[in-house]
Amino acid sequence: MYRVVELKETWEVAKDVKAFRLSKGFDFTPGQFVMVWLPGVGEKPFSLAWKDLLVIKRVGSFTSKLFELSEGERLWIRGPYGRGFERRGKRIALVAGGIGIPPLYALAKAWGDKFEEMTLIYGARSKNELALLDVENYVDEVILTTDDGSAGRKGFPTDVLAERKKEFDEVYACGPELMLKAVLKVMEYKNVQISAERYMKCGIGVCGSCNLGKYLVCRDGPIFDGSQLKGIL
Amino acid sequence: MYRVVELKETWEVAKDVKAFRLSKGFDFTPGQFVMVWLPGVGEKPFSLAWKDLLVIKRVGSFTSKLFELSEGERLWIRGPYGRGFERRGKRIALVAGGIGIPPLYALAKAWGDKFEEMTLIYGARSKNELALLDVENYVDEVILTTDDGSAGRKGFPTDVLAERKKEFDEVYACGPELMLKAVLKVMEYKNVQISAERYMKCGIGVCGSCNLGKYLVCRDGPIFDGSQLKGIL
Amino acid sequence: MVSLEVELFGIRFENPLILASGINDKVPEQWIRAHEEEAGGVVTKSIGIEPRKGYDNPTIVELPYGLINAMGLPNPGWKGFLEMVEGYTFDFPLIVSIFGGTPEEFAFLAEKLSDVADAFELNLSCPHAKGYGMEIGQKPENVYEVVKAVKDATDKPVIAKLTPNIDDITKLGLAAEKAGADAVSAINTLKAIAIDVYARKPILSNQVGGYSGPGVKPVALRAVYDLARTLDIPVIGIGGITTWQDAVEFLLAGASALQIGTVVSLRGWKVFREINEGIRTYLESEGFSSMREIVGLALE
Amino acid sequence: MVSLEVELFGIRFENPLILASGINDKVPEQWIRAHEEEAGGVVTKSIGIEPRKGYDNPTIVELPYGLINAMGLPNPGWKGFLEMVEGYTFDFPLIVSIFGGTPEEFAFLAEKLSDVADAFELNLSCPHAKGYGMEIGQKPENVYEVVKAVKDATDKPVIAKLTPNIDDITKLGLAAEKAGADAVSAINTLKAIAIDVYARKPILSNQVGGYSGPGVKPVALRAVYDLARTLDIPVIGIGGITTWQDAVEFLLAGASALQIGTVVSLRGWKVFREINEGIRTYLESEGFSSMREIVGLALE
Repeated sequence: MYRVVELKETWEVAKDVKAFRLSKGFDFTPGQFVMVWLPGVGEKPFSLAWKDLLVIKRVGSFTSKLFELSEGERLWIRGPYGRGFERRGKRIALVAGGIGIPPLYALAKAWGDKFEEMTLIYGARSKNELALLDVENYVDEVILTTDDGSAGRKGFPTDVLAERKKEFDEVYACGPELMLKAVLKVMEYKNVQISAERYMKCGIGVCGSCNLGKYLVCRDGPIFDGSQLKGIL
Repeated sequence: MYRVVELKETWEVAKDVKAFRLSKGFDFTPGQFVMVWLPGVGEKPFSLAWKDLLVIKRVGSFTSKLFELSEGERLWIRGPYGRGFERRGKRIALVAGGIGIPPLYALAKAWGDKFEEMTLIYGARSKNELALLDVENYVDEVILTTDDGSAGRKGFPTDVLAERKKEFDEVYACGPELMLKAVLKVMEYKNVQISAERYMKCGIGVCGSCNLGKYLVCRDGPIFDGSQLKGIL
Repeated sequence: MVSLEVELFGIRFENPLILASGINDKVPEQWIRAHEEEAGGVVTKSIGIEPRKGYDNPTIVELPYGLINAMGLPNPGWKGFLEMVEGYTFDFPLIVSIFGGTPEEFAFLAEKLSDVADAFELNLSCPHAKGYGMEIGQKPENVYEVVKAVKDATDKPVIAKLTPNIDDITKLGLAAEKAGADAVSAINTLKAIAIDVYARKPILSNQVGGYSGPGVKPVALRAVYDLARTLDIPVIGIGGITTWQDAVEFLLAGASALQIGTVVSLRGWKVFREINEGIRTYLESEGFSSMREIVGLALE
Repeated sequence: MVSLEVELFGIRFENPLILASGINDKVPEQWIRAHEEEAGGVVTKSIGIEPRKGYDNPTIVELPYGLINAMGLPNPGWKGFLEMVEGYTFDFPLIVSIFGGTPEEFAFLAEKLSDVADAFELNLSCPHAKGYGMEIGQKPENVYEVVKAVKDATDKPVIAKLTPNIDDITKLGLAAEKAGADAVSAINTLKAIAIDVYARKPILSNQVGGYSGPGVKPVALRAVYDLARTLDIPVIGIGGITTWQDAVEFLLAGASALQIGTVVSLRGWKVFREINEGIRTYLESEGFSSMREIVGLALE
């Protein structure tokens, strides 16, 4: 059932992207998600950026409503749900695209000291869409890319990954599906974990809407091993 | 729900009294009871004489059926239920009448080494109705009484209790209601715990049949402090 | 401190938690005990014309999420009941549950017991006694006839206790309302059975029984919600209330008062205090000053 | 090794555990997965005439003893369904669930989908879609008309899935049998609601929904027991089956096969293996040589 939490703090982190600090934290594994209900508005899944932190892009009516909430107002949250990342590898890369940053931010913050070297490769269309938060505190290196060259290298994060893939023994990725497909291809579906997205409704493996081949994103994922996705993504 | 147990061993312990050793034991406090169901026959409450032992007198159709069962046959048991004895006192008396022995046998066996001195005062109508089992192994002294003088002293266990009550700092009693009333009177409702009996059906505080004043024997009892029963018994 | 008081059909209850019929309410000492333990009122075991012994054991099945019972309406009959209460007075509302096989029997009982009862609850819903309870109460026309007959026979308030074993419980509620009932209470138990896999038989001596407890709450809450949206008379919510959150859900769904039963067996008499305290804390922290303010808020 | 095989209306199932309609059964990959995970067969999500998006979230409520859902019959429509299954073959029985607003709609769907379906299950019982499911299926005469129309439209076996939201489910079962149904399945979900005490609103966007899971088992078992005693056609037991003991209870109550759904969400795909294994061990230790031997033993 829902836990009712209050908004402790909200702030803008990029264009149309806001961070929401909650009054209560959730035990979670990086990569897991929660369902957020606004009574009378709707209910949507969001990846946890930290036990008490959501980082959300305004994309429609639900998120617009969310963006209007002030500190002290309530959210109804159930979860966390799904399969999170598994900690593997010593020298790892986090590959994020656009609003794919929250689960990787969580991973960096949770496990930063468990890896020998952590490289974040983060791309967005433009500088003002990069939602970096304070991620530089948790990773060893940050490489930015933008489609328009307004920050970091002009190009895609997968360009960087392709060049440097030999440096990494495990890659963790979250972002638009095209990017994920490129990551899987670069990694040949090995030593890679990706956070998948499908239209999710119940969040708990009932309705079947979020199927990805034979898998359910909400239960078998959202984190999948590359090897599971051959022939599917 | 029911646990299905098998009869491991049965033997006669007195006239119309049989002991039933079960294939599985129950965690219990001396004084607690179980409900025994024989499908197609009925379901009745019995005090546990030990975690895997019932000592039962044949009194009607249910117990007659029970007496016919052979080793290896099944019983359906739920429980244990109710409030058991509380361990109190150093020099204690167990006062048993007739088939009131099982919970006191359990107490003696469970807590025998916790008391400084334990005296069993056990009465029955006649010698062949005394269901002693091996209780002498667990108590310091056994005093028997019979109504007809065929064993021990002729008279009632409460006669003995009345004479020796100063020796005991706590008395535990189980037996016919007349005897219990006499015990309570002798003890002036102090330092005494008795096992009460009322017509019990559900055993779990629903049906209310086993009420004893404002109490339910199945939930508030079957063990009561003397002080609870002033004006009631 | 916020108020939990309820006034229903002219009777004041100290709080909304009434002991439901059939749970530890055989004798006056138990009713008094329930009130000592902070029940706002008491409904007696169902009383009929003749004494009934009830069914043989097993009469109850313990499940992970509740109980199934088939007690068989054990009761001392109305004469025995009157003898039993002789000399007692009660400083809390005593609701006498009655059952009969015809409107006339119900009316007869109400007349005979009117001096003892602060109100009557009509058992139109017991699911395991042939010719009584649910067998009558599944038909709106029967509910109407029984309520009407009882209303003609007594000046005391009359509550129709409805069965959920029906396509649409509001049909029964509307029939009761039309016949002049002062309130309805819902739900009675759901038709159920339990089978032992080793005995390979139904466990209850009556085979089938009525299911109560936490597992029926979603169904009960729905019944109350539907009734409260449909009727003008008050609805008393019953069915699986186990926590203060459950109690608040029923109030928000439109229940004006509540009955609890199975939870008293599962968790003991202390639940009256615990649930009342939970409701009080909720009301305070959410900024309400009395329980009445939240009744039906979820209907809007 | 004891046999768990079931033959029903001429179709062989490897074991009695069929995936119930509406649980992870949107696309062929999921049906195939269910069979890989040891489901004896699969019932698809309910298919209607037109594509439906279903209701907005929240569409589900998690309770301690089950779930309440109001999905709103999301489906691709029969055309979309045929496109979706194009090119697939299945080495297990595929039961296609269909819903319609009239006997003609049901018959139309059955005709169009007869090449794909090994059997049809008629959704006469979904409790949360206006004009469909339970709203039709609570009336025996409607059940009769729908079953009859479908039987005339297809040679494939027809299962009528019945609602428990009724005074006596055997009325519906008898109507289905009389109309020529090859089997009935029961139960669909119970009418229910959940309210959030802080939002003070029903949680589901549809307000009300259907209750499933462990908490409904006693009601479901009773429905199966009553149906099996009354009907000559086979009964498929559904409702809260969570453990192998539950499964055995349903078989003893007269179910010839079983469907599980909510437990797949609660405990994962592995439950098919676990429950089958539990049934097998039970049969062996109790001296039976096949599952069929225990069907209905508790009815005697």
